[in-house]
Amino acid sequence: MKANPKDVLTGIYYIDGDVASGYGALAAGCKFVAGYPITPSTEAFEAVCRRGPQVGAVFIQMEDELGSISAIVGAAWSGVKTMTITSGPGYSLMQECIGFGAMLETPFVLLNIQRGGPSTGVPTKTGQADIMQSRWGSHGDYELIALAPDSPQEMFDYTIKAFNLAEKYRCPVMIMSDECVGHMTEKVVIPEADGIEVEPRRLYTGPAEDYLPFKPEPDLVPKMAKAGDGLRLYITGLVHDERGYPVEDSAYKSKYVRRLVDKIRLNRNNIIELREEGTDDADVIVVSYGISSRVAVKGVEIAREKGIKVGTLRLVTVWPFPDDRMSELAKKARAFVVPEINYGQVVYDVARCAHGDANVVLVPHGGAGVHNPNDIADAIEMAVREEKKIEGLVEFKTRLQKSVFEGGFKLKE
Amino acid sequence: MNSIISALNKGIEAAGVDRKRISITSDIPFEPEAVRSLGVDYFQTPRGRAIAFGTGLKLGNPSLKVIPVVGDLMTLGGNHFVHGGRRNMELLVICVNNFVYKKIAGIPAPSTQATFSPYSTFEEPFNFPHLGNSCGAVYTARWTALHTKELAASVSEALHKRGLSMIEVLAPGPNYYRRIDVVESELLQFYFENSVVKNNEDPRNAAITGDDKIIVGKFTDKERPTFIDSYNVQHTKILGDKFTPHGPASEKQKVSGGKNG
Amino acid sequence: MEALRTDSKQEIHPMENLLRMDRMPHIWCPTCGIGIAVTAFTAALEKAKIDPNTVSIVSGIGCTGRVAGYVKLDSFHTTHGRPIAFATGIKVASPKTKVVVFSGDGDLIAIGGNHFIHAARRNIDMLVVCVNNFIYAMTGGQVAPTTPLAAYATTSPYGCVEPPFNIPYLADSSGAVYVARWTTLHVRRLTNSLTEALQKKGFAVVEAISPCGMYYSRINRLGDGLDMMRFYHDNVEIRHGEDTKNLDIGFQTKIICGKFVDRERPSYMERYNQWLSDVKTAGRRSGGQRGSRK
Amino acid sequence: MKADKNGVLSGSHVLSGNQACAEGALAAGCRFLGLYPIVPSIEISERFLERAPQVGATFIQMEDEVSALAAVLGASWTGKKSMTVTSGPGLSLMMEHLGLGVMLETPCVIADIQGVGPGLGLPTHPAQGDMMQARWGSHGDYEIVALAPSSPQEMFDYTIKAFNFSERYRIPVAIMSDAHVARLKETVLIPPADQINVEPRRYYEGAKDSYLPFKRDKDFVPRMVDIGQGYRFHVTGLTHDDRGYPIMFEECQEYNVHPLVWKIRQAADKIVEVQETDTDEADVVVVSYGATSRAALKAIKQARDSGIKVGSLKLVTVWPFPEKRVAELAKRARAFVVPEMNCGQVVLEVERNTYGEANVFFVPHGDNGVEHTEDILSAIKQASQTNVAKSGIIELA
Repeated sequence: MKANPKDVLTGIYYIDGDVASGYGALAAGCKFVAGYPITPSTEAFEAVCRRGPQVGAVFIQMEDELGSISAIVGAAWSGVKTMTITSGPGYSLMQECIGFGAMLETPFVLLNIQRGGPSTGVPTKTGQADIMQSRWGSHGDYELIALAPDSPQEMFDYTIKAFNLAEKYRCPVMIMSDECVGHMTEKVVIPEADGIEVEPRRLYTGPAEDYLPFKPEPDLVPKMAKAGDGLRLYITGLVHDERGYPVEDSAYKSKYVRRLVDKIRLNRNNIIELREEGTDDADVIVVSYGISSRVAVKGVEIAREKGIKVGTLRLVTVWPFPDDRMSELAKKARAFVVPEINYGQVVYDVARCAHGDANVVLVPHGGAGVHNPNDIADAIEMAVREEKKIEGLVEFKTRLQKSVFEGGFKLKE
Repeated sequence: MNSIISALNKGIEAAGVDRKRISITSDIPFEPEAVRSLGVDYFQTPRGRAIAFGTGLKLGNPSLKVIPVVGDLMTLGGNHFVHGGRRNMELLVICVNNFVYKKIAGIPAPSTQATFSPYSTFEEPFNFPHLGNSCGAVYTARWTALHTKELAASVSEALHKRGLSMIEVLAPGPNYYRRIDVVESELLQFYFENSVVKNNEDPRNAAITGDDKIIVGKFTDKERPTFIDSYNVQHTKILGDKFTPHGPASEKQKVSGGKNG
Repeated sequence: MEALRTDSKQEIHPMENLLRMDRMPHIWCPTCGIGIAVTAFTAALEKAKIDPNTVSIVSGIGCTGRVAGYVKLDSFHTTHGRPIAFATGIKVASPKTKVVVFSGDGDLIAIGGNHFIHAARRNIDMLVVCVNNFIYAMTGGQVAPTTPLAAYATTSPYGCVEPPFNIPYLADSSGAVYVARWTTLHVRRLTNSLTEALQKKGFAVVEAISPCGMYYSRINRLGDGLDMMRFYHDNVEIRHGEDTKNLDIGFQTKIICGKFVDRERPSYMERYNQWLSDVKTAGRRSGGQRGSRK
Repeated sequence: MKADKNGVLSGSHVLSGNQACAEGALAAGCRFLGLYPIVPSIEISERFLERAPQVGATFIQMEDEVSALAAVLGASWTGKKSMTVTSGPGLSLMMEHLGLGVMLETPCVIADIQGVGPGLGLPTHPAQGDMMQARWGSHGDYEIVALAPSSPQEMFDYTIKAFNFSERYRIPVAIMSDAHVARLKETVLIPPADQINVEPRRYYEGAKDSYLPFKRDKDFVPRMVDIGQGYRFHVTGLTHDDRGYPIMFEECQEYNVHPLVWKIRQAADKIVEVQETDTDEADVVVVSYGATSRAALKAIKQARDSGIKVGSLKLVTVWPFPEKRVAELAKRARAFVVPEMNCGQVVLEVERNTYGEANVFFVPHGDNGVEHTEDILSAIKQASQTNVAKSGIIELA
């Protein structure tokens, strides 16, 4: 299906990532946004507030993040495409309802502009330390999809993609951006509406009395319905059967929760999007996502000048994780270098999939800034020189760490 | 719980609202049979989120009538309730007050009555009608499970109110979550002996203190613009033709919107 | 700024013993009234003759949320909306501590609304100072549950569509024992109210109105700080004991200030201790009944 | 330091896991419980409330889980050892304050009695679906300690352990139990108070005016003081320096957050605890924790009887994960079998630490709930017969 021309602000703009994401949501046909102000994500919500009323999208600023996420799950069941916008602490508050949304197989998009953490941390500066939280943050077993755009243009494009994935797989989709991308102002090209593909909701169209809200189609995803159509929906966050009725049967519970997980795991090859460059004959592969991948480009450049064969792998979808591709590459390359703005999160999954075939070097960064590309280049050099297999993560000691902990560094007042 | 469902049934019938258009959001599990008998859509939300969930439903599709049924005495959801009242979100909130958490008897809940707690409870309960009234609800009432007729009448009346209506129902909780602390018949007997109907009483006098009789009745019935009304009016005023009003526009909106736009 | 700092070293600030001078200059903008509220609070602390060592101050997130960082008491800067919950923990675990929650309207009334009404209901013995700036200022001027109807904010670019909370009414109906409202023009009265509230047993709420000069006044073209002060001077009416339901604030309308509620209710700790002594004398009266449960 | 006699109910008792947890908390010196009731963790609160007046402990039932943990953090700064109890959905609501606890380096204990998730799930049925959440559920970087008891006795012992870890390293510690262990009634031996070791709070002892709330000792752990002592300190959830004052630079972020992670990572060897049987010459090692280890032990016994060399590695601390030990065993054993009551969480950690040296078999939540001994047995058999090295986790249907 094509986007509605009314929703799409076709043209060339010079806007920041947050705003681009807001426009992307409206272009994708989002008709309800609930939010709560939190730095650094407010610009996205503000963009929706300004433009939403002109395209028939309603917004509400709820009393807290718990309310925002509950409201959008509700709105999704009233039949509209919906999104909420938040950052670190708000994201933590939303965890309960993210699991609830996954349980109800509710399509919605959550834009998380990551900042330095934990707790209040550094609200105005960047971080990538919520990436594991997006996979494991709610209780119980579930799987969802997380995208990591790295530029305002991608914020626009991948917000639309997020809506499409959400509708296709009936699951929450996270856009795990960060403050750098969110506040980065660049050229964004918004195409004509007929150049934007949007996934319509997979609505049930058969007779009302036959409808089973949780009866899976062959791809394990059930058809959705909306409130007010006389289907007498019974929807609960308890473990339920195909009718939606709660069951206490433990045999059923493992089957049911299993499908929630499997509908993503078994469709993973259709979901995963990677950007690879020069990985086939590389000695070292730099695995990165989000803003780190843009910094890594420079690091790779420096290393290549030294004659090292470096390949890059960018995770556009961080979750589900490309296990198979990673294991495949581990057999070919000598090492992975993983720069991320945290003290090791996605690197654990890289190490897991490497199965000891390649060394794994983490280039950590605590947040509130991005890597020094020289650190990444040095880490690549270190990795390529290392002949023997190393068990465990190799943590590269960055210039920042050296200056803070060894250089007699004094904190500024 | 059964009395609430039958009152809802009668109330919806009397109100003449299309059942297709009604959604119940609740953090109390309803029996599937009960929902079928009501012929409505039903959503069980996480504890305390029924009102926020309902807000989303209502804004996503303004033609719906949303009835959040809140158990757990609004402890977790208190904030959504007061803000819903302030916005005057068009919801009919049924607050099921069963005095103690039946689910988890023995632990003091906000409206726990001294009589029903294992230790004498030391927390004073909320006066829900007063709280509702003070944050802007357009309709507040309180009934017990014994006042089925009045409750049904209140439901039907409140379904036609534009704005947040709140009906507190003193009733035993759902069966399968009840623990042995209270025998249902004793509780009903207690309601019978200790309640007195005082319609239009100032809700601030309606606190359940444990010393006086429980005052039941309809306390508030007023008019205020709803969230969707103000949303439409304000945006039409500023944006004019660029703005398409949200939801089925009432006559009143058209008039006030047109005047300014 | 440099000049200011040198001065503060040479001269002793009158409130030096209660402020963290090593944290100056503070982050608040010119025209902001939070500093006035802090001064009034420190003055009240002295007037009430409370040993500062026994006072804990808890703030949430936001501009007013930074108060804890500038007041030289045991001070906690917690998460958004939860200072009352955090303070409840302190008060219940250490009843001899005097607990003050100093935070903004978005923090206390929006996200923390539930803790606000429940703490008032329980009548936890604490003083809550709510600086109402009509907006979320720290995040750049979003609409708040206190923003007057039709006022502009970044997330209400076409005017606020939600009526604001009447904080004193909410506090009153949830059970607060002391409720007062002043603007930052009324320094002396604010100080007196805070002094009274500090000595009060139970949940006391003092609202200090101080619209944000950067994001509220400017966006709504209401002039600078001095203009706001003039506005208070001309439009504030003091009515002690006014029924709290009449205290709504509209856009640039009359503001009613005063002390509205001053009553007695047993506080949480009093009820708790009563319960404790009941239990100790009566024993576990429902023990048998509870034991029979699976 | 020895336990306070007042809180220790010495003797032999028949207690449920939940009750044992409450007793453990009181024995460890816990004197504040912030709670919000949720099935199936209620008996902990009930037991605590019953005993509180005798022991001199206080409690408060808050309006939600968000505030329950906030109150616990507040109470901890008054000098009282504090805890909260919850289950899945409540743990999700606590995630924000878990981060605050880490940032303020506030000792506290969170007991999570896991039910089936996500969403409302099946509260009364046991599961182990929150294991990864305990480690990764809050935003930002942090490390915590999580223990997984498998019996009421362990609920008692590990609760004490949890308090000790939380005081020693100034972190929130999670007790990751489940509905099965919580309800199980068994004999619990509570030793006399003088046989219970209790870690005292690491108080600052220097001069009053030179106290810095986040000045770290050599082991990266700062010293604490109580409120009301005249220190007039400031703490904040923002990135801060030694004084606790917010400073928002890259350097300070590194200075502040890196030690939060490192104080646990570099002490991991001291914290990590596993119970091993016959692992040294085993072909197959069963890695289990919590309630699953009960079923695993049965399966191991049956497998041994049929002649398979199988050992057991039971995790006492799930976080930090015993990385080194698993890597060592991977070199010797042919395969690991990991039964869990979820769709694969801790098994990912096992896979990571084998470095391709051993196969990893995963036994997901069986249809029979906790009792999936047969599934584990067939996994062990399959594992002992598979000679080829497989890539990735082999999941048993």
